[in-house]
Amino acid sequence: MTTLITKTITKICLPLVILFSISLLLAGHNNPGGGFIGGVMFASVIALTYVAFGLNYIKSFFNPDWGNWFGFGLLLAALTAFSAIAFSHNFFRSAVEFIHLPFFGEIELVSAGLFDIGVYFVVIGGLLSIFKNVGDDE
Amino acid sequence: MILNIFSNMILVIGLFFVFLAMLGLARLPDVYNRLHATTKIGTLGAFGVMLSILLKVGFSPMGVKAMTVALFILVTSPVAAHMISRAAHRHGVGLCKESVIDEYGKACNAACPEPEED
Amino acid sequence: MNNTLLSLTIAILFGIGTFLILRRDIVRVIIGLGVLSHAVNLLIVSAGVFSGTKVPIITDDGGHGAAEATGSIFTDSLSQGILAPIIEAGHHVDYVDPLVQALVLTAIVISLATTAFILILAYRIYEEYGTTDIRELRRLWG
Amino acid sequence: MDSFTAITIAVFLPFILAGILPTVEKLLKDKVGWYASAVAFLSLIMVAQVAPEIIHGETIQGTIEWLPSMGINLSFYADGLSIMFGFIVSGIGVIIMSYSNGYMSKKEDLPRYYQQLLFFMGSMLGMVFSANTIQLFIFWELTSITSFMLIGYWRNRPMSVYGATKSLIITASGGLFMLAGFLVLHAITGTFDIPTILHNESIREALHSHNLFIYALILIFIGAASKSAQGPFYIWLPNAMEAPTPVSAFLHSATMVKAGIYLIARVHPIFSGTEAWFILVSGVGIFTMLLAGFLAFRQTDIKGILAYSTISQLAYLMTMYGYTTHHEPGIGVAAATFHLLNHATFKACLFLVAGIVAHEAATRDITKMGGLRKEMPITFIVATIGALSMAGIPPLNGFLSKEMFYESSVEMGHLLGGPYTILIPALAVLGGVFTFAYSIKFIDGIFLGKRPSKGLPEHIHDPSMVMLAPAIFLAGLIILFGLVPSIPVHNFIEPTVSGILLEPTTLHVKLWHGFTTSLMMTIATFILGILIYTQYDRIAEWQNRFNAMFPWFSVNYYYDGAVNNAKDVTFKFSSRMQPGPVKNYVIAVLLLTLAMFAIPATMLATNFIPQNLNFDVPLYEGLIFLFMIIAALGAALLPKYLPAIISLSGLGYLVALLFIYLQAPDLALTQVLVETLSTIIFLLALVKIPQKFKEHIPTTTLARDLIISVAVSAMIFILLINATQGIVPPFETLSYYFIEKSLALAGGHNIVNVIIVDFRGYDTLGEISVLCLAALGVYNLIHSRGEDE
Amino acid sequence: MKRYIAYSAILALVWCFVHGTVNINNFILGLIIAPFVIRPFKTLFNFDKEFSFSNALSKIPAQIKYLYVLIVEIIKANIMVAKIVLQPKIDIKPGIIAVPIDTKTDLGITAIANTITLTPGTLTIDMSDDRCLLYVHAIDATDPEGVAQSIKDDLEKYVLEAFE
Amino acid sequence: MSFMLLEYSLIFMVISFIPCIYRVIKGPTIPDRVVALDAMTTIIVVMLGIYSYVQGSVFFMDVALVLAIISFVGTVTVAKYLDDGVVF
Amino acid sequence: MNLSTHIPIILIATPILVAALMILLRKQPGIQKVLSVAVSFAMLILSIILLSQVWSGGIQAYEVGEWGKYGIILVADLLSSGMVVLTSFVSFLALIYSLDYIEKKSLSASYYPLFSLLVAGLNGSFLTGDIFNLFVFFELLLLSSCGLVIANEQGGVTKSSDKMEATFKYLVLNMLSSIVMLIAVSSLYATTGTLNMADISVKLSAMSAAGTLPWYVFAIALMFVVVFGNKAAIFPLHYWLPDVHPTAPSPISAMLSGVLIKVGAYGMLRVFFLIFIDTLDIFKPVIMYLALATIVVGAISAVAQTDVKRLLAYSSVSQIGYVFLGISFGSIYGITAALVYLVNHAVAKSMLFLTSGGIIHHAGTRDMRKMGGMVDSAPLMSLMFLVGAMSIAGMPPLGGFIAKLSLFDAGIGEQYYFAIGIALFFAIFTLFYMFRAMLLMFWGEKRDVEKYGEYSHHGTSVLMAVPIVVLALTVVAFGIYAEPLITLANATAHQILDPQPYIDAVLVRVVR
Ligand code: NA
Ligand code: NA
Repeated sequence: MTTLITKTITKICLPLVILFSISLLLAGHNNPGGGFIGGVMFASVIALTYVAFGLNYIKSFFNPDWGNWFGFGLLLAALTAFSAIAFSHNFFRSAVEFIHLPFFGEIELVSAGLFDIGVYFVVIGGLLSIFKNVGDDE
Repeated sequence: MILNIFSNMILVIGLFFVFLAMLGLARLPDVYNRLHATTKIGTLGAFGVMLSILLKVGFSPMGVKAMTVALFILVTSPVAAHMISRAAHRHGVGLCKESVIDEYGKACNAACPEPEED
Repeated sequence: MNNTLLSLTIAILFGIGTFLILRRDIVRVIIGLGVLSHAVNLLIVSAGVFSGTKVPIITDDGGHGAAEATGSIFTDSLSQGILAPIIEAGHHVDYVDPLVQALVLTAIVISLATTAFILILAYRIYEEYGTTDIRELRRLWG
Repeated sequence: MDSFTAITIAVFLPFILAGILPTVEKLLKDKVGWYASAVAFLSLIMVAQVAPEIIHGETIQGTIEWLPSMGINLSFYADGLSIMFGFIVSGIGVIIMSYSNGYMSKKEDLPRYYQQLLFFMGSMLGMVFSANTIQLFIFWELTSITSFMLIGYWRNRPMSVYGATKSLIITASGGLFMLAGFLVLHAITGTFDIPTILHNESIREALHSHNLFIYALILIFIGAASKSAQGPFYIWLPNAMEAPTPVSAFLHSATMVKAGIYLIARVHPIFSGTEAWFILVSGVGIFTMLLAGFLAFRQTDIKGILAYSTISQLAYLMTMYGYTTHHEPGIGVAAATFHLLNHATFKACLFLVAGIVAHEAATRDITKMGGLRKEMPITFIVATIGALSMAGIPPLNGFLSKEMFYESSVEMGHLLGGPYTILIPALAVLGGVFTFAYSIKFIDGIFLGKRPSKGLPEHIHDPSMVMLAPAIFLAGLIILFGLVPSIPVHNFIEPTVSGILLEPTTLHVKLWHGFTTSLMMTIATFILGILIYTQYDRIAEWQNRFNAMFPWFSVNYYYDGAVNNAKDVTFKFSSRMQPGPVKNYVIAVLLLTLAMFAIPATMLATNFIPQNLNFDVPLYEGLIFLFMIIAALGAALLPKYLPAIISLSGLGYLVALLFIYLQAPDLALTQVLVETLSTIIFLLALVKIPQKFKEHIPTTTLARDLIISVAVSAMIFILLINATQGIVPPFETLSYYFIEKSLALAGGHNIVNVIIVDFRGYDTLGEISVLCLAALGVYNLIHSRGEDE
Repeated sequence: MKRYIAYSAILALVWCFVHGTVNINNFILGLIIAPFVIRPFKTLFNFDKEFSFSNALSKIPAQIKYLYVLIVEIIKANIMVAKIVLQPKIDIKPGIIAVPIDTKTDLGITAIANTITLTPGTLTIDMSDDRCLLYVHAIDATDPEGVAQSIKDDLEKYVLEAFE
Repeated sequence: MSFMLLEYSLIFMVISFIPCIYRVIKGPTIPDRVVALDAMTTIIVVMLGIYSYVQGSVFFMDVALVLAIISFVGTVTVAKYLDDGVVF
Repeated sequence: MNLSTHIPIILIATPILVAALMILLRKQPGIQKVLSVAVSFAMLILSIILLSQVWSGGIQAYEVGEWGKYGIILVADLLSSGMVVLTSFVSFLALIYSLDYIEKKSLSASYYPLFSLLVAGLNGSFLTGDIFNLFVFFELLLLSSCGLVIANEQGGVTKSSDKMEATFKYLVLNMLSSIVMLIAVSSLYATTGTLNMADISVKLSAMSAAGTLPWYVFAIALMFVVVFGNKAAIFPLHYWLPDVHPTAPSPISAMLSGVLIKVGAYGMLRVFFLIFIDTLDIFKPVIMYLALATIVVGAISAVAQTDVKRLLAYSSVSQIGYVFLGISFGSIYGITAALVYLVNHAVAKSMLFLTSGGIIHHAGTRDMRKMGGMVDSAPLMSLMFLVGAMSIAGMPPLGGFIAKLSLFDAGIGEQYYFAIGIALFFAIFTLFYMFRAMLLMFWGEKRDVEKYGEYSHHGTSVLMAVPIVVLALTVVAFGIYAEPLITLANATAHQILDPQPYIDAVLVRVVR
């Protein structure tokens, strides 16, 4: 078991790192980062809570089916790639759109971003499902 | 200009402290003492370098991130040190021969195994 | 970066990795595969075909859909049977080769996946065989 | 119906009607045998329909397109040779299937039995009418397979299985050699078509002068010899007697074993007229004739005697077909062809008798029989006719063809001159003597002498007409052919011989043609034969003793040895090849890789090392390289897992540092993350794995591993310093395009990221699939326990 | 609910920090994202306890003071260890001593433990199960009571003010 | 200035690596190695900071933050493993 | 939206999509079953359409993401689309077979996605025109097959320790070959600046024409022998196969032996005859010796086996040697023969492995010595095994015969007498071990019931029998009417030996 001290700091880190991981995900197209890196950040901070609090304790209130996460991610990624066919383009043809939001100003929306989100979920789901499966193993 | 000199000074001090921390790592007799070096001096060194960058670039993204890094290290490195030293002690890593007291070892009362070379 | 010495380092890492995968202990073998995968990642990066000095991230944003970032580039015109060698274009490129980086990224992720699998496999093998000595893993013989 | 259609029908009808046989069986129940006989009879009619044309000296040919792109088609060719075989096959087919109605118990799996007999008959017909070598091979192997099935008809009896396997391995492998021979022939002549080769003088001449001629001949002869149980290949035939007796009669005496003879006759025009042909065909023939005739003495099983007699009789045929010189291509062809027909009649007859006897006496052991002539008089008479014909007693047909055999032997000896003038006729007579002896033994042992006091059933009698009639019919043929030889000679032998010699031939066969040399030889045969027969049992015993003393002096010894030891020997081989520990396999892969590198390096490279090597290095770069090597060495050499893993982790961080120098922040990010995750997964695995195992490396192993490692290092170094010299000549690279278009077309500043999610996003799709796979795989790993033992 | 808002605000600020740009857009974006991040883990964040803004805000001056003390102590600590490291021959008398603490809350204990580690000559190794004792490794453990006392006097009171 | 800064800082930091590598290899105990590895990441974080500044690009600062976070995760995990013999 | 142009990518991306859906639907076995079979069937149809399109309309290139040669291009020529048809066919049948064969829990939890991704990996490897992408899909193949090998069978007789051991060997050797592949691919990139195979081909030809082709390109080329040889399990890279194929669940063994090892042969054909044309003079003899060694080692080892699946596995080793022998001739006829051989072996061997699954269910063991006389209790399996065994042994009139015939004919025509001599001699071994196996299991006396128990009565369900019968009919059809297959193989061989149309199809296009 870990100590109160570790647990407290883990609690502090948890939302911080999750936010950071989201930021890495969103920044990926223009800065270092992206789905994979963001996803690994997310997975590792969840792994940290597993380490600090014990898997069973975390599972008692936070127990998503990580299988669904990577299933969803893969589905999202594949569908994003497929969607181009619906627009009479080749598979994986990307699209770049600039939209103007009232408050945030001009925002760049790229189809590849959606794909990256898929990657993000696959990485999180895949890694955590491995951790959970092995960690659960007696 | 003054700010620049000041920040360079902090930078050099920071780097020097990092160096000292590593020197401590090499020279101090046991893992607990080495942790004093890396945790305290290392943290300050890193903090110093990041601070100097913040001073140089202001609250630009780089500065903000440098500060974030510094704060993060400040918060986490003592915990890391605590975890390692605790694990070391429970793992059976004994104190160096100069040590004068071990109240923790007594409290653990569980017979700690002989320190082993890995 | 000094290419010769980098190559030498990569080669030595390969040698060490090779030595490790020839060990009898499964965990050593896996560590060896880890060393080899580090080495191969470095190898791919060092296979970049031109050497700029800048991070391949475009910073001077001239607005979206902006003009070419690097100046004009020759293109092989195969339809006319021409293989145009790059003469000047290389000079325009300040970046390091981004493609090899992308390849390494893919390679790293794949090797993570494989390493994860093989490690858990080792864990199960120990459970089944009670050892990590590959010489004991010879129930399938002949 | 035109002749080609008739032949096609004759061939395929048995297959098609056999296909529906199980359905018919539902209707006819145990009368299904008559259905099979009817099918055989239909084929016989079809063959008979074509016969007149052939007898008039014509040939028939036709083609159905099948594999045009390989130059192989379904084509049939009928000349005298094929028609004669067609008659033998379908005619004896009718007889055997009718006989089987009485022979086979109603409890047997009749549909399977008749189906396979019909398949066999169709294959045999297909073979004899094949106009191209590949088609011939196909039907040839089909006969091997059906023979295998029929020998192993009683699938649960070990001896049946043994016999079936033996026959299949020998005949089917022989067939493969024959196929190779045909392919060589194809390579020489450019065609698979038999008539084309037969009727094209220039092709044959080119063939004779080709340096592959001898190989084609040998390969094809191996096929023929294996099928006709010649030379060392004879061993399968005695064991084939495990088949139901009608099958033995049909396949293993009258028809299938003659396929080899057919083949020799078929290729006779192509290969004969050469010394090789004589040495190979006649040489093996004479050897087999003597060996099998001699070995027949030892047999106590009546079917065994017949099996050895079949081998020796087939050897007669081989010997005769082999008689050739440059000027006289076919000295023994007429004799052989006639004897072939005669053998089919008397041997089938004898097999049917053997079947009857075994059926009635409930044993096949000749030592337990005797004196049955009173209880089964008709059988006795039929058997005597068959045996005497085989022994060559006038006025039966066997006598005629044996005379011709002696005649041609004399001629061949004369043509060769020297010692052969005497040697060849003498050996022929010796063969005749053995034949005489075992023929007499067959009658004597079963029907003459005293009935043994015990071992035989009390009531033994002639069987029903169903079984007897076919035998009587064949005995009738034996007498008819003997007395009126012109019937078979004119209808079958002359067209066949013409077909083989490629010129119209007229033969004059008479029962009495004066005191010729051959008659003298026949008389000598009888006298010697009787002499030998008096010593029959002693010779048999001597053989047994010899055999027990020198078991290795038989082909079976080697066959059995090979088959029985195959598993052990090959297991020794395969366990040496596949010894278990993965390390050896890894070495194999590494060595192959090194070899693959070394081959071009030694063959082509002028200088391994480029000129512009640069060893100047900034201090920090050099130190980082050094640290990496030290960390890797730590991972390699630290004895415990955790320190090694920490060291590996350190190496990972250093690699990340290097990536930073190489201007690759994404890579550095990914590297540090992956490094830590790997460490965590390592720890997860180590939760179960204690650090018990300690490897002691022997010096030789260490040296070998070090050499391999250093070689790998050298390979990588040489490859890298050469390959990283830059593009030669500098082509455009993909990267320029990515740099140029990243922002403009894909809307991203981070070119690396744009590559992985857009330009080469498809790779990434594969990559995340791999991640999913790892997760799924780990799930399976963890949940794969439980069903152990 | 209050806790939600408070935490969201803090996290929105964190979001700006990790994003690298502190501006109102990012802050609002952070405010939008934050609840989703906290929601699944609310068990970890004492959501059952009452939360009062005024209480939290009132501690800020104490926290700033604590930070100041901390920085000063860290610098002192560094200089001390630096001296030791740079000695030609290292001559120390270290040891592990038990230090009683009065702090009760999780955050407080964590803060005091971390502070001890960062300050001169001491390093928190563990905490007793009854949360009353911290086991501290001291580089100079010749006077255990003195060390315990100095921790109590120089550090713990600030921590108590700032986090209790 | 900045190139000199870079050069000297980097050399200085790389030299600081030597004790870390020494401890990672030499130990003598596992906690020693973990401490050394942790210290190594600290150095890299520092280098990244300097590098980022000198290059004028924020990219490497992201790497620094990630490294700081992930090394904490790693250290805690190894410590827990050492302590309890389990990871989660 | 003209879907017909998208078939290549649909054949790859649909299985990935389906895998994702299957992961999400793993609590609904009913939907999974229906959906997976339906999709697999649709893929079969699509693949046939693709082949016919390529047959009539020439080589199709598909730009993923419309980036021209700078992105990744999928190329469907006769070779790749033919292989895709083969994959779809075998995988469709293997999937149907799996429904009753694989343990229920394993089936719904992970089997479908793993299987779908295996198919995606296969189709992706065959269709890609990008050498690095090939690496990615090879990894997909590797991990999906690893996951499937350890899937649980219904009432399985394979110990999980054996599976672990086999998977470990498989994984280590394949990771090693992945590393070799990465070395080769990146060196190639460093030399030519491109990853597109057609592009590489053009550039290497240009270098060759200019006389600047460096020697190490030959070394890189031969490294691919290791890479693909490992996938194809040629000597001395075959070591993993006899462990992995038998321990896998039977439908997976069928996929592995039927299709997966063919990826190696495909890769050799693709890489050497498209990219490294200049190295063929070295490549051909190297491959010939390796192929002969493979034939010999596989055949001899097969004779030693008592485990039916292990015997089939060694037979696969030996048979793949024959395929490579054909490739090593490097001529139209040789490659035609190799392709015919490949297809026939794929069909017959998948069929045999599926049959062995039925046998194992029936006998409750894989040890042939513990079987015997099963012809009465399992007549269908007996007949099917006979058909498959005869085909592998090259007995007419089955497909295997046509394959051996064309191979031997090509070899003798090209005057490789020594090679054909060895091949012929070991064909007899094939005959021997196949029939010995048949006799051990089906003929002879019934096994000792006291010792090994009665045979189970539920040998083969309909869902298991149908795929076997379909494959058996295919085996027969390939023997009795081989003309279409030979014509296709011949046209494919022509296309392989003339890379220009491939290059044109890939490179002559407008780029964004
Ligand atoms: Na740290
Ligand atoms: Na074989």
